[in-house]
Amino acid sequence: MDTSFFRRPIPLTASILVALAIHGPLLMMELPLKTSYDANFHVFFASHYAQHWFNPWNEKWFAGFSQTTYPPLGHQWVAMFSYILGLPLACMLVYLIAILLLVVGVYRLSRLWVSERASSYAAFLTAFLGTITFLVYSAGQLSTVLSAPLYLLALPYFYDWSRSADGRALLKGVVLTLVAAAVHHVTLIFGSFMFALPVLWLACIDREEESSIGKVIGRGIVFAILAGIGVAVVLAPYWISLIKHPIEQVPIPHASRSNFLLNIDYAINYFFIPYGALLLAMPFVVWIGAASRRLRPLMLGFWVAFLFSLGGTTPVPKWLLGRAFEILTFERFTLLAALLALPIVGVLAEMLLDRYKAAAAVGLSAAAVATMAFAMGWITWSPYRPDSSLDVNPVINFMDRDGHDKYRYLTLGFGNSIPKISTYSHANSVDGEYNSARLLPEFTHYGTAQLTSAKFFGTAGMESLRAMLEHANKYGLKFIFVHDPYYIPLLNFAGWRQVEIFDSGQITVWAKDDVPPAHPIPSDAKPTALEGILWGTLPFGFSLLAILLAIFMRDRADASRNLVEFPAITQEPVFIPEAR
Amino acid sequence: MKWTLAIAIFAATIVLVIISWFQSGAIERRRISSADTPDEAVRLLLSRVKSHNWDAAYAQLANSSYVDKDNFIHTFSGDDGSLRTYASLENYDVWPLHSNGRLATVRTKLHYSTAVGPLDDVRDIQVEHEGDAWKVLWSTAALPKLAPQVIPVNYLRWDVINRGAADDWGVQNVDSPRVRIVSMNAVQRPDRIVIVGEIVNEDTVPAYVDVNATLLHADGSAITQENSFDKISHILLPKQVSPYRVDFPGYRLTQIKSVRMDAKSMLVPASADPVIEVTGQKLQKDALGKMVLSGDLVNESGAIVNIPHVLASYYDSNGKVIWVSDGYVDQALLPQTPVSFAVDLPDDIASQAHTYHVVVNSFVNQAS
Amino acid sequence: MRTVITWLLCSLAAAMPATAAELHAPKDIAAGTDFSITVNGDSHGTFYLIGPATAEKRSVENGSEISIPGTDIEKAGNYQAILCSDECVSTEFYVHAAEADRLSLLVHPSRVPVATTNAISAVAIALDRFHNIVFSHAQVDFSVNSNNGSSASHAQPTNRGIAWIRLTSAAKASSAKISAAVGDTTETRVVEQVASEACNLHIKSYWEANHLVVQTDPVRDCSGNNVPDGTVVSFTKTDRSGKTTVDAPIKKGIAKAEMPVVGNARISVASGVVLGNELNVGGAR
Amino acid sequence: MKRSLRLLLAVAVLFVASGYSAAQSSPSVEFNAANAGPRSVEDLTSQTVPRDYAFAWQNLSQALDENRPGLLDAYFTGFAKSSLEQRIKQQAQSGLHVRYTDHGHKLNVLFYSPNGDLMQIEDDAQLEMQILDGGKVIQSQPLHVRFMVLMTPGADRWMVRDLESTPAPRSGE
Repeated sequence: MDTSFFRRPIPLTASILVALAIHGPLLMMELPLKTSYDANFHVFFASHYAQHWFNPWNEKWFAGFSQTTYPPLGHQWVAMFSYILGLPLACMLVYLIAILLLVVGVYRLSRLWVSERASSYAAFLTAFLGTITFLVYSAGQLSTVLSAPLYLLALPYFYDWSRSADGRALLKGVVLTLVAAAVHHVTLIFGSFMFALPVLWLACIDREEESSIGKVIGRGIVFAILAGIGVAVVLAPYWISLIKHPIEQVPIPHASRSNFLLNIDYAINYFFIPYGALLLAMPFVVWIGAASRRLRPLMLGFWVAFLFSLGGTTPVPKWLLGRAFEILTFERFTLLAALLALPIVGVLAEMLLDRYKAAAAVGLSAAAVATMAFAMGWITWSPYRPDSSLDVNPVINFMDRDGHDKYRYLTLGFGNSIPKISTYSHANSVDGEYNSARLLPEFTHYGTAQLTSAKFFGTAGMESLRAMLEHANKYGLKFIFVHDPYYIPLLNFAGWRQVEIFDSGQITVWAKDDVPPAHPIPSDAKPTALEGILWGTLPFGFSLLAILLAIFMRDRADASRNLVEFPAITQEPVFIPEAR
Repeated sequence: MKWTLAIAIFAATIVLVIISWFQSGAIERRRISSADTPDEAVRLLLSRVKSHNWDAAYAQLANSSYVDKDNFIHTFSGDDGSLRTYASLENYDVWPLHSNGRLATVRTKLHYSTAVGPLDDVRDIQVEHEGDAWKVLWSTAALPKLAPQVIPVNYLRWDVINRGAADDWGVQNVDSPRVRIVSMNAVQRPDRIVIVGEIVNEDTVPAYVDVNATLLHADGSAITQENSFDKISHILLPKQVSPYRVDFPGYRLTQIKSVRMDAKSMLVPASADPVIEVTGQKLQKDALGKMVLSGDLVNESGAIVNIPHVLASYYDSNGKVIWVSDGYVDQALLPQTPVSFAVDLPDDIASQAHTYHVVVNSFVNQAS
Repeated sequence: MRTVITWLLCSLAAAMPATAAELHAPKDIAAGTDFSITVNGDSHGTFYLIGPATAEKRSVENGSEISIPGTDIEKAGNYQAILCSDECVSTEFYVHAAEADRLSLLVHPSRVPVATTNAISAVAIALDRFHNIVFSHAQVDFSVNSNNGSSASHAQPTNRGIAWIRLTSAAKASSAKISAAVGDTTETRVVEQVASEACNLHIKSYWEANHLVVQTDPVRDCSGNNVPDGTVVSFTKTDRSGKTTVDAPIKKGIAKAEMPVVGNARISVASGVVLGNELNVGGAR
Repeated sequence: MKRSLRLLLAVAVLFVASGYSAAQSSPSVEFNAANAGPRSVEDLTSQTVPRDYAFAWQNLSQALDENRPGLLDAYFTGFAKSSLEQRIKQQAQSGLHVRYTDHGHKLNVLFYSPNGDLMQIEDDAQLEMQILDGGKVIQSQPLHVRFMVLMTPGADRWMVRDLESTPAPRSGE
């Protein structure tokens, strides 16, 4: 046995501690709330669950929208932790849990394909992934980051069930899949093609001697059917709302759908930063993946995810997704591609360490640290960084005094500060930061996102804003907070008057005197009481069930005993009992 | 196998990237950048203007030595806080008018996105063949320069002391100004019902006004409600008259029984300035053959009016209001400096219009 | 049979409470007055008082009266008094408003054109010191004092707590103080009587440099009151160059506009819906 | 497991039931403006006043039953609102609540101010009132009450400014 330091696997606990050491302090500083686009959005959703656990109808945005349009589990856990920690720290805790689970998930996924040592390298490198830094601290995507590891944890059970008909694996796999779906359904949908199909392929390769490929695939289908039924039930209110209101709004431009070759800033933001040094490893990922029969499905899964992560740089996503291409954003696929590449990167690391020892260790460490450092730096250097310096407390205070909350409000030029205001103010807005839930025609008829950023969407944005202002009386939209003087002429001609100034003119408040108080806007999107109960119980209940299963139903044996040891790129036959 | 698959994946990725490169119009952009034809030269200039690449755009002028660069930039980006300073070129249409091989004229329609809505500007551009490529011969009017002067300010202003938020019913208060809708006419247009008319402030104090219109069924129930939005002068001085217009897209007069009008008025602080004279008003056809009401705006006050907004009401021979149209002017009004305007009106309305009345709204940036 | 009847009577007697309480309240009580509810029988238990602004619950000990402080019945209306021990007994009483002590006076409009018939209305609502409307008849004395010295008064009885009058505005622009008094209380409101529409709007013109200056005579209404400064006067000039319009506000009693003239021009003037004279002017100088 | 299921079912039933009880319908209101004066009631006003008065009673019933003074904000103002808020506050302190079953209101306009900013209405109301201490009914009785109501126009609705019950109908009124 080789006892060299460079030939030993890194203990999983050490990798977890490294991830904790890196991301713990950053999250304790509540960095995502200050630097990311979406973290405050997740806090806002969670704040609603914290106050109305069983009522997903949220009046604070779009004159009322249903939170059943977005899987709730991540937000519900934030809401649950918030009772002890408060909302901001609770959200950070869930981010941290997601990152730590990713380390474990990558390790467990890698163990399906590669050796324990390579898997340990893959798990160790997870914490340094540029895409995690990008998604957590820049994009603020809680759901993708939390859903992905849950899904990764489900995959080995899917493998075990498909390969050897292990009933306990079926139960745990399906429950984990449902929990992953309850956090983020989109990750599940794409994960099923990019992750599950390669794993099923692997299960066919690794099937037990007495089992046929048909049986393996059959068991895979059984798993898929059970998971499908489960997802349909657990997220039933989501499907009901989707059937009632399919997404038919005019597409909203998003930079992740662009051709990155035509805009260097987009290329840096969505390609170089998320992948970082992983780009150097990609030729080897393809080469090593192509060379091994067992790794081939994983490599192909990576390739598809990689093509998706390029957005409009290749036509593949558009061909495969059709109209859905215009609804999705593609930065999340960098995470899926990176996770699929990591097991093979682990093999590459193993090979380099075997050959170059200390030099390889230094090189790999430097590459990992540089990847994360650049991704962190990009938070500051990026031309698209959100402006978090705006103090929105005056807005919150204004709306919560003197009965101003009888009316709805709108912010203009506030960037992504809307959720911060909505979380802490009682008042309701006609705007919001969640495109999929918008049903008001003033939004859906125009290709624009938030009204607060209307000018960045050109004529479509300004026309949408005009349409909303034209119907101010209908929505009780009396107060408008302006942080960008660009919008002042329109307010002036539309009959609004400046009534207050905050922060030496940083924010001005405009009011329209003849606007009546706001009424609830009737909507058929309002979930029923039963849907509210299902929404409040099933996703969270399944997550508790998953935790109970993890504690009380331990895996039968160490998974590594059933696995084929890697490397196998030599094409030499591997003589272990269950491999063919 | 290992080489074949790896190479196939690399090759497929590259092919896919190339396909997307073609699809995203990169080749077209490359062709335009050569400026081989007059309209390509204009397109190239406008694409550079659109991306605010002013140096490159200026370098493309055949007569750059005669054109002041700041003046050229201000043509597109505006100055004096005018509407152009709140506008960005979003798109453009270009079509050649005529060419003799050395000189050509190209007509452009520039689509701006502005703070008050879309704005179109039609402009004929001269292009000259120079070397292998075409270059733009730019003509800019000299910007008016104001003579230094002192203009006394003795304008009138009304301030209002509002009641607090507390409900002190029955305690003395100042009533809302009396306003009256003096005329109303429902007009069927191909895609909508349009309610036009005029409103007057009958009081002795300024009024904030807004006109709401509700379409009613035969049983008196409401079908829908809209308001005048920016098709009205919201602040009316005592005895001032403003046209108003309320649009109901997608409705037909046959669907409705009647219209309920509701004029809201509030007491607000206001100023009697600026006074804007509207001179040389004429109904005529513009360069594209559309009927427009044109004229000049003259700011008679001492302060710059950043964004003027022209509202025009048209009357038939019986004095009934038959149409209201409006338009924003993209130049600021400097004191005593005429700026032309044109607001369009449908041809069928123009044939019935006997006379017209123009009102000018204004935005004065307090910060400027 | 006798045994059975005796047994039944004994059972009934045993089932009945020793003393079934009864509540008696005065039927008519003035708001804010202390009073007592008489209890016949056992008054031990929980006492509830439910009224328009009251929902009180307290324990009461044995006694023949339950005292209610005036602060519990400041709002006029029907009250329920309930006493519960083993069972609940209740009584109702009505609290009427105390004496009229204050007024809500609604006077509209706050600005009125001069010489307009029945243009001003004053509505007085008689209230007691607890803001209850006093429905019993009361006399409200309305009076009007103008700052030009004239005054008038009129007494009007309330009907269901409300008294109202209508007034015609004076012919001269001035402030009018409208007062209403009930008992020792007086409320006053001020109405501005302002000039009416412009009357006999007249313009004249003269040349200044190359511009024609058009100006009105002092603008007055038909009663001779000056139309307030800031009132818009619209000048319209039509000549060969087209039509020119200026909306000029009155400053120091007159409105003025400068216009370039090409050839012969016709100039008209209007203020609101009132039209003035027309001028025909010769060519430019 | 069975117990949890039962618990879940009980929670579900409670929620559904609470959803239904929250959705109380507004009472029927008859409106007579024939005696109004000195100003005659406009058509639109004669539609909005009974509608808003019905909503006011709907909110009032719910506010008194659930001890939620916030429900009064929408249709009550002035003296009426402050009195009712005080009552609800005392109800909550005493653990009382009052449940009204509303059988309808007959409104008769007695006064409509010349300026249209005040309307005095007599309301002949048929109600059933239950006074509850915690869950225990301490008083239950049908009521035929006459209210004298002052309503004033708000930004987009008529608000109840004063609501006083009067003693038995008086002759000549």
